[in-house]
Amino acid sequence: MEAVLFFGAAIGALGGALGVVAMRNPFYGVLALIVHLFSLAVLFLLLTSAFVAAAQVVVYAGAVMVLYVFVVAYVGGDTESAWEPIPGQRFLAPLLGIALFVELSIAVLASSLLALGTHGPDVNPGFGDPAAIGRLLLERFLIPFEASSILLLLAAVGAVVLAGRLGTGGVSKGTVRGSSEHSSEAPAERSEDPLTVPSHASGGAA
Amino acid sequence: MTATAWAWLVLLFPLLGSIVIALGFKVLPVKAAGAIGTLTIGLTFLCGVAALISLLGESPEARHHASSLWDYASVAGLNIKLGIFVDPLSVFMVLVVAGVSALIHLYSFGYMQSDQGYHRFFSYLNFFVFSMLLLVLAGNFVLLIVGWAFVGFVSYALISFWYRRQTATRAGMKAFVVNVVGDIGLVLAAFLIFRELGTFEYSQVFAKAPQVFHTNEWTVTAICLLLLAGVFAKSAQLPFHTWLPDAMEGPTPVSALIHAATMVTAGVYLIARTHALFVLAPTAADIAAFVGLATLLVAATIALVMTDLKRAIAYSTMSQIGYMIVGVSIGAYGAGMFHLMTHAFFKALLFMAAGSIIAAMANEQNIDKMSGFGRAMRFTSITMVCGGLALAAFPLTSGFFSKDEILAYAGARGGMYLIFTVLGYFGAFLTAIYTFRLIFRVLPGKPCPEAQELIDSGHVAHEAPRNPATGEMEDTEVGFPGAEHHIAEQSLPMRIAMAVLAFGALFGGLIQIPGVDNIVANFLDPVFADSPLAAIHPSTSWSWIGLGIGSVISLAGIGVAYWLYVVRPEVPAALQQRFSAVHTFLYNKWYFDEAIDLLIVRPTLAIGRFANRVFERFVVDGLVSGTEDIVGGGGRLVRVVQSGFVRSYALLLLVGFAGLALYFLLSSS
Amino acid sequence: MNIEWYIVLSSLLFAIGATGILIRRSPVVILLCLELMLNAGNLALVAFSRMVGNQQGQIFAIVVMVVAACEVVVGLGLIVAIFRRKLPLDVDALRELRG
Amino acid sequence: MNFHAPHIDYAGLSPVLALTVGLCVVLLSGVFKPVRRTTPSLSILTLGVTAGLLIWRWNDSTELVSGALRLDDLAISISLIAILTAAFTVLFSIREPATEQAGKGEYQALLLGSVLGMVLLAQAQNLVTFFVALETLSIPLYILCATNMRREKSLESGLKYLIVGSLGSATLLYGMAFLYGGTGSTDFTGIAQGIAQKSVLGDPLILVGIGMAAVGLAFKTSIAPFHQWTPDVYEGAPSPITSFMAVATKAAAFAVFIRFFDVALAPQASEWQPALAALAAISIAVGNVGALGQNSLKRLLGYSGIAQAGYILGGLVVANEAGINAIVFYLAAYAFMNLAAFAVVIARERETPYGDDIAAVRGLGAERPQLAWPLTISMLGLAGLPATAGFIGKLYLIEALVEGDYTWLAVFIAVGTMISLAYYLRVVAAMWMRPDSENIATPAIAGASPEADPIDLEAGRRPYLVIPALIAAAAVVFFGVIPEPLVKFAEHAGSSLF
Amino acid sequence: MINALLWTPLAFGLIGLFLPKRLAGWWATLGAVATLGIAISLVAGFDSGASGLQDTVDVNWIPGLGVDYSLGIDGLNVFLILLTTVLWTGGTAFAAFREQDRPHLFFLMMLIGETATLGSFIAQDLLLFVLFFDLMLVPFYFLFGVWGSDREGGPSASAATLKMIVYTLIGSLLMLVGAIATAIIAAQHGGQITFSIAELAKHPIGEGSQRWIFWFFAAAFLVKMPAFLLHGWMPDAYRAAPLPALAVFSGVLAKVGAYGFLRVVLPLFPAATIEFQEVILVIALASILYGSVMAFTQTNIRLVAGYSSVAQLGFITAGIFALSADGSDGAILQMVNHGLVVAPLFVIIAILVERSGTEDLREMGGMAMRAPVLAALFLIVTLATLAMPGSANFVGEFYILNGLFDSKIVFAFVAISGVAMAAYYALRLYQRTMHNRKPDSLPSREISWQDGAVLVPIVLCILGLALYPQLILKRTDTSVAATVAATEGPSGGSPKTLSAKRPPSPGEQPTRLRGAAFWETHLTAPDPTKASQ
Repeated sequence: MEAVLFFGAAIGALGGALGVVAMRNPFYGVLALIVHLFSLAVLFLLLTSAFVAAAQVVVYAGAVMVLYVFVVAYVGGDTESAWEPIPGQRFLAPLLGIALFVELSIAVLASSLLALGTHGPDVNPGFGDPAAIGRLLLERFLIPFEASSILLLLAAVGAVVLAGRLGTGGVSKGTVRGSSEHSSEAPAERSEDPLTVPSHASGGAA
Repeated sequence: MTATAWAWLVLLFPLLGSIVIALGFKVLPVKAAGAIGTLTIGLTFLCGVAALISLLGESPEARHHASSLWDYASVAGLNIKLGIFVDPLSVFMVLVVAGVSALIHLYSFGYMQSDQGYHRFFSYLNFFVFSMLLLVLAGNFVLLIVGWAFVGFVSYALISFWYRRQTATRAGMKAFVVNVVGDIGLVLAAFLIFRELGTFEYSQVFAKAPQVFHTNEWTVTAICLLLLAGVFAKSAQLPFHTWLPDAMEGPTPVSALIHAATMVTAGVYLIARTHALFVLAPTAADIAAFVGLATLLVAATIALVMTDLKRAIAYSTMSQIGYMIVGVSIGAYGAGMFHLMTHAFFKALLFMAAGSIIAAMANEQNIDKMSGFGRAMRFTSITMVCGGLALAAFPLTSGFFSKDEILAYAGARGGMYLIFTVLGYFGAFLTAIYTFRLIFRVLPGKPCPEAQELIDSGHVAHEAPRNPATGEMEDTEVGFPGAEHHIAEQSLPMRIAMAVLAFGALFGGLIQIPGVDNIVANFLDPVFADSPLAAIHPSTSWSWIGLGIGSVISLAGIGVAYWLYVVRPEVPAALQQRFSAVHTFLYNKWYFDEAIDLLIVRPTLAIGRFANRVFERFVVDGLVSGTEDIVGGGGRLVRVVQSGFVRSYALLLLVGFAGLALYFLLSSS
Repeated sequence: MNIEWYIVLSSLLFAIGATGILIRRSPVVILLCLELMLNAGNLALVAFSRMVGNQQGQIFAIVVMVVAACEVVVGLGLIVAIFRRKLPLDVDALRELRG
Repeated sequence: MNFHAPHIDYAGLSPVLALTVGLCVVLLSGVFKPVRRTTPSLSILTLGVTAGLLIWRWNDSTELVSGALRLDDLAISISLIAILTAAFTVLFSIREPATEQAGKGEYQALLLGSVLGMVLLAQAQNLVTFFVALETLSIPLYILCATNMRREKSLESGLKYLIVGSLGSATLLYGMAFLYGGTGSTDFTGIAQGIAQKSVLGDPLILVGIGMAAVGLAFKTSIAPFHQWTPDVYEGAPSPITSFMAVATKAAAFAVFIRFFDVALAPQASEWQPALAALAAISIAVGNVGALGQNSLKRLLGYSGIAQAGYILGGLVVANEAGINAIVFYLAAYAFMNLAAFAVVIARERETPYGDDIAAVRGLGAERPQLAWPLTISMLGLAGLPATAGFIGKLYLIEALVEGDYTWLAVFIAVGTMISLAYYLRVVAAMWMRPDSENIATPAIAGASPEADPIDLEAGRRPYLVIPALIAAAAVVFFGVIPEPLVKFAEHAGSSLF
Repeated sequence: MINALLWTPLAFGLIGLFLPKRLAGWWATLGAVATLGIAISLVAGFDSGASGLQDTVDVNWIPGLGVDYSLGIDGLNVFLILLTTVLWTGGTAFAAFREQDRPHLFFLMMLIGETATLGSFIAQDLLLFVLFFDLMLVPFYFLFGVWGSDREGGPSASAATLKMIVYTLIGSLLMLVGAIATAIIAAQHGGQITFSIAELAKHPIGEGSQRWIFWFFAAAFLVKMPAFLLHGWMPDAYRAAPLPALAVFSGVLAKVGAYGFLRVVLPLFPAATIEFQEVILVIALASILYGSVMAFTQTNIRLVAGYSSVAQLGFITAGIFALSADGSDGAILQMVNHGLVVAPLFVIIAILVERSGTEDLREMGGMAMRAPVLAALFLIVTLATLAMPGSANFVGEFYILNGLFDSKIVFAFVAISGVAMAAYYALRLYQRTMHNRKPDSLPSREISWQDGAVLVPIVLCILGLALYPQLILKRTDTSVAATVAATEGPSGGSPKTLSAKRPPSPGEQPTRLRGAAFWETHLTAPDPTKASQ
């Protein structure tokens, strides 16, 4: 059963990944990635980490992908030409990919860690469930947690700076149009805030 | 006052004179400068006499003194003092040098009167006397080298005294470089001496040498040969002689003083001075003797055909020095030195006369253009004849006694040394011929225009000044000969000087008549007492026989000359036609210059050019530019890789990562 | 299933993502490929966390998600800015800076 | 279920908190239309306070918040360098067109955010913190690079930096995953213990993990061959940001580099030392030859930065206390030298039409000595000539290398320095000497195009540019003649790890 | 006192910045004179008997790195200090008499240069030495680059100068590595790192490390001189340089290299020194011959002087690596002499160039006509250059060659040929400029009293030394003996077979330091008694 699930999910993940790389049209690329993410979520579940799987679905497949779709829709997902300007790139890239894969797999397979050959130790129920993760976050990993919240804040600011204002054609015009853009763009950031806003607050408090 | 004290004064006066004249070149009036120069040298001579007297006051064995002012450079085992060595030999030289110099200064006082560089001339001339005396009085080899090089330098400075004459400067350079080569010989000799004996002091060296060296051991031979390099260079012996004829570019008094009377005989003095070493290295001594002999003959043959008055005399100087070298090398020290003295007299005299004539010819030196000066310039011609007789060893003149004594000694030494006697007499024969060739070409006959003018209007020729060698036009500013020409007839100082010398040339020999009085030899004896060769003495009878042969030969020579140049003047031309090959060979001075030019000068310059054009550009700069290119190439490569394609950056990054990972995989256990 | 399966899978995904970055020219897709690589990392983290039996890996994974989200936001913001600036959405076209 | 709140040492955490608060304040200050220059002064204030708090914590090393951070002298010294740079950057940013476009508040906030990332990174003691801090450092920079949106180059640099940077962090992340897997811990200390076990020592998993981590860090410190973003981004980004990246990023990244390799991975030193040494050598070579033909001063400084990173990495290679001292010292010196240089570059960029082309400084010696001297000093310093802090720094590094038996690398540094003279002195020559016949001033690049930033003919006299330049230059000379204070400073940092 | 010596020039230079333009030069000259005064008083107070350091200063500078600020004077450097100050006074004055653009900068650089040079002479800490050694370049980089002259068809001043700097720093940086390596290796068996030369000399490091460190130092010094094959930077730089700066540059800076051998290499790396003696000697000879040959083929008046210095420095190096006391004594004497000679030479060249407007020998001539004084001064300098016997230069070369003669006779024979060539090129330089026919275009003016004021004192120094070289030799010998003693023992080589058979003759007077060394042992192995003095 587990095996079936694993292989199914694995195939899904790989297919999605390949789709991302292969699809000429970014729009399909995004869709392929969503597939990939969902299958990853399944794998996480198989690895008894429920919360991560959930976050994966909510954050990625939910928020981030929506953002992608918006942008692709905005900039227009025209398919890119097959023309390759950099000599040797198209030839070297796959080779390099394979090389990386081989090296990493060797690193794993040649490793003397016995644990790799197991499904890992039996763990008490509740391993990786929200409660456990939450506690860890607030006890041991408070700093990264807060830091990431600030990071999100900065990213949001950055998005505003980059997409929200318009440099071209003088500052004044920019600001005018900028404000309008701001409103249109705002939901995009806010849309992922469910997760970040509380942490943000706590970040301010800490 | 002791002899050494006088000796120091001997050194002091000329130096003082030179400095005073040099510094006062702006304020001193011309005559004053000349006077100062002459007087200082006169004083020097007197001091020399004083030294002689105080030396004669002592027992012959005690007649040598060393004295030093201060440590010149004495550390690390080298012990070099500023010290002099006074003994009969050096005093003898002092007297000769100072005496002749005094007279020549007197001569120059008139001769150079109108030259723009008058102060410079006298300052140099005094400095020369100082240097020569330093050479003579030096108490150790280093100081000897110093004096040796100083005279070399002054001779350079005076040869190129008319420094705007290309010919003069070139000649000066030649003289200087050749002399430096000689100096190097001396320096190396000094090193070797120091290495073997651990000192530079004469007294110690000569004392130690016999204990340390075995006869003919290679070291001592090497030392002597190195010394000889210096000797030959300075005394214009083969093959280092080529500078001397060119040196005639200098003003005539210079030729008289430096290139006839004093400096060029320094080599003779050096051999005599270091006879202690030469005794230990007979091979070297013989080499010296044979070189002297060769020079003697070669120079004489060349002198036969020279048409340049001064150059001809210069070659005769070479050959006379050949006699001296032979003398001091084979052991006839006294005789050699004696000939040195007499030669100083008559050769200086000849040059003065020549100078006077040349002045009358407005610096023209070619004897083909001269004739009839006998009537035009009585005094000059008389003195010239005196000098000529002495040079030709006319019986009872000074040269007669001195030359024959050397040959007699060679005979007395016997064995292979008879060669010297035989060839020596042959040389004497040639000498007589070329000497009187000059006299008969210049004095008798129908006066040439200049002479005629002199007779008519008592006026010296004044055509536009030009370089006699090349004929290029000149002005009479500083750096070229002065405007007027001074001849003995019209200048008292010159006359006095020449008169004195003429006397010396004629009767100087009488102080050393074999069996009658041996003044010079006896005086010098203590110096050479330690040499076994000094013991040999030609018996009086043999000496007289030698004198007889000598007088015959010289008379014969003069006769031949008379027949050739007075009775049958066309014959020489005919001979020239007949033996044109020989003539050109001699006329080109045996092609020595060309040979040296080919063997030494050209190769060196070629190397220089190669270094400049090829080596410097390709190797030295190549080192630089090569590295530059490599680095620059690397830079270009980096910039090409920096293509601006972000994906290629990513590629490189991952390649780097792959490489790193590979390394770690390999190094993993 | 043994953990190494998961790791190998993740390294395969990592490689694919890397290759994608190398061959795709649309910035959007490149961002997607970056997502792939980060997710490969996540998978490895979670797998290892299962293997060693502590949940630090999972925490790490969550933080990575946040980080990934931030990169996406910024990246997309840049893309929009470039688009607004009327520049081609093609990373190869952006090569004023070079040498 | 019960929840034990972790013990939080607020004193130790105070710098971070101050920075965070300041960040938010500055951000808000941008929103209300503030009176002129409020925002910069607020940022300066924030940085000042943070610096003060850091100096207050000087000399004590404490684990903060259950080992996520470790505040010790290494962290403090590096943070101070970063903050100093940030302060200079704030000054440089006054009247910087980019700030106008980004909005003062946002711009400064992002800057402070990046600084926060650095301060955290310098203290990071745990993989997660490490990763987050690194991103907190980077992401604002991605944005800041692009903030001069009128100029295409700025956007391009932003995108390039983002793409390659994310690639780098992805690699780093994957390496961390392996290390975590191999040792079962995310704490540096835990990792160290894990690696130290016989069973794991030299395990391919660990080693490849180390390799990937090295790639990520080498990328941040722009070590060849992971350097290629550097010149482009340096040139494209707004100059103040460039100066900030050139100094602060490098410092912070090296701080964590040290901590990670000399603490967490110390047991594996024998494996990674040669690799890092090779990297150092490569980037010395690449950086120095790459800088040779450059006409853009920022680009030139970028390449020189690559080379300098190579030198500094040498101090890490030997993995001993002397090495760390050397690094800290060199970083400090490097900060001063670069800041002096950038101040001048920025001034000229604003007052001449040549932008950052070397033509912009031609004849500076006669025209603006007050700018020429700082640039000269900094160039001589970077070239490692005596009587500058740069010389002492090199001396320090070489001493460390020889002590650590990496003499060949020391020689390599010497050789690299020689090459570097060629381009550093080229700048000096442009300032003081007659223009070379070879390259006459290149025509104004930014002159006419619509992208042109406004020209401010007074920039060469603006105190906020001239004074920092003079201060930095003075510091370079001062620490070149009396290095002892800086040496002490560095020794503290080193001793805090061993 | 010694601190004053070191920092006076710099202080004057900095103050000079705040004076009006026309005063700058005079102020700088004043500074140089002040320094000269200090130097003279130092020399006067110098105790020639003592072999150790005198007037030492020793302060911890960077305890963290074991670097000390330690200065000191001994026989090796005392006269080099004097030389430096003398020449700088001359050079600065000469420049002050002329119009300089940006005078403040110019004279500041001149004085910084003096401080740096003095520093490298009196530094007794290896690292301090290296520091000053490198620092010397900086001011001269500016002097040559900013006030230098571009050559059409050749590299511009800045390019030529850049070449020089890069070239000369190659060695210096390697030397830095070498210095540090020395200290650390020495510290490995004996704790505390120190760069004090005296300390390091006490127990030299292992031979293996000596080998490569030796070459690092040698590279620095040989490039600086410059020696054969490493002189690539010299022609361009010399042609570009402004003459007042060039005078001091080639008068003093070149000597620092040679001095470095004596101060650093011999004491610290004795084994390597002995091992590579021949190699260095070969380089030295090559420099002598090549320099001379180049010198008499050059037509550019500066390069004649430049290449002649190459040859001269070759002599000095040869003297040092004769590894005998007299060789090194001569070397030091020769350093001073050559400095005293080449600086006025360049001043005269400057004067000639000013008059003729050309640097090409072929276009000059007859300039002595209206300038007897100039000609006389030039002649004296020329004669000193060609080491006329009776000049101190001769004594120097005499000592050098004698030392060489005793240790490596073959080398001596080759080296001495350089003397002959020197005679030619020096005299050629003099003749081609002062003698021969004068082109009508060429003015011949007597030197101005100002230039006379610069030249005459230096020429007087030359003459004075010519009369009494012992002045220097006496004061240097003890230190030199101590230094050379470091390379004793193994360096002795085979005992002189040639005079070994000689019995020590009883009549030896004991005045000579080497005592009986002449008779039974090789001269390069001075008996230990010397070292102890």
